[in-house]
Amino acid sequence: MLELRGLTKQFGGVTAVDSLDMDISAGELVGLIGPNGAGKTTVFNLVTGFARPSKGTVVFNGRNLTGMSTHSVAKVGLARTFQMSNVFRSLTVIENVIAGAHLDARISFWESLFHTPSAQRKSSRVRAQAEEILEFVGLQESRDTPAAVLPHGHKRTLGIAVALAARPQLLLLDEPLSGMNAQEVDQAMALIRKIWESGITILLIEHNMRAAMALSQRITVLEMGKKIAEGTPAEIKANDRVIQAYLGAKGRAARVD
Amino acid sequence: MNSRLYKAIGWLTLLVILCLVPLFMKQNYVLHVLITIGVGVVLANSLRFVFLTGQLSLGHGAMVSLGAYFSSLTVMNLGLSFWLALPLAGVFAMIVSFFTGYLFTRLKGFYFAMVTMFLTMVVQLVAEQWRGLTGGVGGLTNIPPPNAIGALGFDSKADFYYLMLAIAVISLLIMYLLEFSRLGLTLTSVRDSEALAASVGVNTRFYKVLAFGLGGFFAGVVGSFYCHYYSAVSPSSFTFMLSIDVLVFMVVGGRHRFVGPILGAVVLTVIPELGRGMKEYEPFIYAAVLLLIIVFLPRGLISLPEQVRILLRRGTSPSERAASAITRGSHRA
Amino acid sequence: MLLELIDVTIHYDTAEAVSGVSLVVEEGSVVGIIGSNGAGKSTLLRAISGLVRPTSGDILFDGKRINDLKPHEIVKLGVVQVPEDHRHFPHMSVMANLRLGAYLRKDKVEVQADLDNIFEHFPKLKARRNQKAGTLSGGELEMLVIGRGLMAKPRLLLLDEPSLGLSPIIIDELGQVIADINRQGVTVLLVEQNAGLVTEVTNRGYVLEVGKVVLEGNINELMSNQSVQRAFIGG
Amino acid sequence: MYVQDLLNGLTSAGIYILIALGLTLILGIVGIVQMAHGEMYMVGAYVVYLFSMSMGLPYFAALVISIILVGCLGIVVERLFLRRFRGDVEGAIICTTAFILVLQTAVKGIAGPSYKDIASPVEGVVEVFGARLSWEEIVIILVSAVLVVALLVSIKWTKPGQAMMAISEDLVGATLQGINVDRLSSIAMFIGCGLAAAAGGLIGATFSLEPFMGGFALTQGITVIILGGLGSVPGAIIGGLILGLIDGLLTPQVSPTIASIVGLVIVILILLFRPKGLLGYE
Repeated sequence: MLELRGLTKQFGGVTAVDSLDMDISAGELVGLIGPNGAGKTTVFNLVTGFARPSKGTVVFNGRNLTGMSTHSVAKVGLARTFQMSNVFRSLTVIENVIAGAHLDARISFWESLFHTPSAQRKSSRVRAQAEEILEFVGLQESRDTPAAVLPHGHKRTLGIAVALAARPQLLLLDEPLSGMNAQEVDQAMALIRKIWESGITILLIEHNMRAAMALSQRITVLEMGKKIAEGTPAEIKANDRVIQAYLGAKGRAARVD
Repeated sequence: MNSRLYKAIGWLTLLVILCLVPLFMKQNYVLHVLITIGVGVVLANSLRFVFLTGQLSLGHGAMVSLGAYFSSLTVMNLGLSFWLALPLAGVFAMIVSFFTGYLFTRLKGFYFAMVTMFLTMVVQLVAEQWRGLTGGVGGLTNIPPPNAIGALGFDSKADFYYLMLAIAVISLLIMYLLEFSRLGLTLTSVRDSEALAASVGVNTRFYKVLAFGLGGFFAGVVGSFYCHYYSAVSPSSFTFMLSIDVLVFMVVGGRHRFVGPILGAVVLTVIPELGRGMKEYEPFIYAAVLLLIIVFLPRGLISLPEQVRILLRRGTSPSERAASAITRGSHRA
Repeated sequence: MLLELIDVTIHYDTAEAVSGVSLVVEEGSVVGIIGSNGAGKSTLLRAISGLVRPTSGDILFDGKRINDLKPHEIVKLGVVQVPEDHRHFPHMSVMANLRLGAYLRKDKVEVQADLDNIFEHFPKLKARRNQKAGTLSGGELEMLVIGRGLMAKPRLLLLDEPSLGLSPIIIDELGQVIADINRQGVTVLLVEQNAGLVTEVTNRGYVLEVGKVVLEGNINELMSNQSVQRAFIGG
Repeated sequence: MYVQDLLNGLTSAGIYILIALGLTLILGIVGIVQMAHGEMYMVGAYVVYLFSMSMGLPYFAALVISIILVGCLGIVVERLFLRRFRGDVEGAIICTTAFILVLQTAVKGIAGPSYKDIASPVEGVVEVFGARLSWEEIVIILVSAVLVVALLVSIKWTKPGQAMMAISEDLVGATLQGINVDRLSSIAMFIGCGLAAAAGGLIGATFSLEPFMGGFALTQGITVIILGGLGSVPGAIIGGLILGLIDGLLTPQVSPTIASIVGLVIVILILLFRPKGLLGYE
């Protein structure tokens, strides 16, 4: 479904992503992990058109996305969430989801202006779908709350709901669990699994290793922009290179004890 | 539902009262002030329409200017009817806005504000320079009033008043309908987070240009009205200070609410008029009001009741404080 | 006790970023705070430096409450932060960056001596002293910002994720540098996601999770603790 | 004669640079767009007029007094108002616009709306490379050169100067070095307004004063700093030279208005291709 070939990004003299090859097949849930600053978010930016690769290609369902603008990438079925600013602050929860459904049931300028019956039909359909999505993620209670005053955990969930509203085939989640407490983490994990089971392929960046290991079928590990390991969670857990990257030599020793 | 009904009734009542004003207020002075308010309201609201996408434009003066020159030149030189020239002036300003907006929207925040300010100055300078067409510094004079239509002969202030009222009502209605439609939602989403909007498929540049262009349309229409009302137009009619004035209306009234700019235009047009007795120091009063509001009511006059409520209740919850801070934070370019 | 936090709670907007954190840093020690992204580590350091005000709780330095001091007053007391992301002044020279570290110091002769000292420790910085700081590599930048912190003659040095984006070899070097600094009598509070660096240089640590201290104690014990292992490697 | 035009351009450049340096310092350190900067320039000119013409002090003494007084006025405005608008573009524009009105009205009320002239400190004309240059112009070029060099030297070699550079590059980073940003903001405002006053006082010896002369100064100042890149000191100098030379070389060929249009269009074009200005960064 998604093929990255030799993907490279340089900022000034720094190579943030270094000739990365990666494949994701339809229906997979793949984890992308690595220490802070390893270049994970840059990979997302390169895939979704926020940054242009210095080298390499991004192919999605046989289409070359390299260098395509972000909004066109969304059209072919890729959506993502963000670590920061992941909701439209001044819109209410349901408006956020409706805004996320921008590509769905487009309403023309004149339809907007005259609130024509066809526009109203489309609007109510989009609204109904937004309600469904809110129910799916469990935010229906806060439907009319301004997004800015949502508790942190709910904001993160809303960010996912906005991405879902764009009806992606492949969803890229950028640290969906960060800053959540244990209970919220469990709920969010359940939600991610539910989204995946509904047939959406997922690429997940996550710092919470327990969650990343539990959710992913396959994991790719980045360090300094390079892929240092790839495999099932069990393989990754046992990989010396990975343990060293995360825990350092001493930590590894402690672990062996 | 009910509150919506009350609101509609309230607005209709206001409209009826405004329609009746000339029957009771015969003084030209009052009508003139009301017309000035109308001009301010349309300009401030159309500036806010551009601002919905987070773009702070100081190019409004240019668009008013273009509308005014387009309208007076087509009417005077080509013999076009005013009633055709009025919307065409808007369309002309809109086309120029689309074009310049397309070039400018890659600039953000302060740079966008400044480049649009330069646009205003360039238009002014070109108007000064192109004597053959625009009459240079002296400008155009003896611009004919609108052709008579029905009971409106445009030989009295009242007729202009009704024209302005119609322009204001229609413009506000259009902007209101657009803001509270899917389109408005998309524009706001672009302001809140361009990255997030783009990631769900919004062509952010297109919508920024669209908002800039539509804002320009209303400014052009106002320009057309203006020159036929004063029967004159000159480069110094619309300097960048006009852009600033309009910005002041918007911010002082409240940039986050539809009624904000309306309120700002009304209050800030009336205050100097009240201070007319002390003409020398009138700008002082105006400046003092500006400073007071911007310092103590950063979200504009429209937030006064809310601020008072928060003050009275004293111990506000963090969520309330945050709620009142939402719109404050989101305007940052 | 050089630094003591008592039941500190910090809000960002409405969200509680740090809730009820208490910790102590003894004079002469190196203390680590470990936690993943969003755990509130940086917020805690920002509060100690006076960049954000805690909603409640006390921050004591040398027994004095510093909650309400301005950032520059806190620096004056000797609490110096080396910020995240190797934050530097990219268009100023390496030398100018270092000198800014000594902004509040009046003892010109000693400042010069310290500058020489830092150049001796970091010969790479000396070679590039007239270059713009923005041209340095990640590892050199981290040495630069640590050097800049030292120029303030700190009593307590706060390090915010110094290992960010650095290669394992450089991180090892960094461990040496931190140990050296401590040996010269500077107390260090090290905030890290990279548990490796922490285990290398600290003896006591805290584990922060979603704004709360969930574990504290001897660093080797912490690292062999099951839940820490799980948090870092998902074991 | 090109030498003549070049020297005239240099005179304009001197004035523009003084204005732009102030604007760019205030923008970089106080973090706001000072719309009333032109009014500081206007007030500066009137203070020189007051002390030299009404009170009979020597011109240069009046110039120094004006720089200090207007600088202090800047500090007061910064302390009372500008501080709270760091980063709030619209708020800052409105707040400083209010000061445009206050200062214009005050000066108009006190000095009257009519034109005022400051007698030149030195009369006469000199021949330079075959061009005729009045002493007034030489004074402008020399004084502005001295002030610019003094500013550059103090930015490079004094602690407050380096602190200002640091603030304009990274506010939080600077704070963490123990730099008192509030104090430096006041200093920047003092310097910025003082430079504006110097420009006003210098121009006052050549042109007549009127209460609305600030608008031109502001637009030229903003043009220059956008040209050079916001917050960049060398940018302000290079931008000022470019704009001054456009003025000097184009004005005799075409009308001043066309010269202005060309200047503005060049700036717009530069921005479109280099959105951060010639030497801009961030």
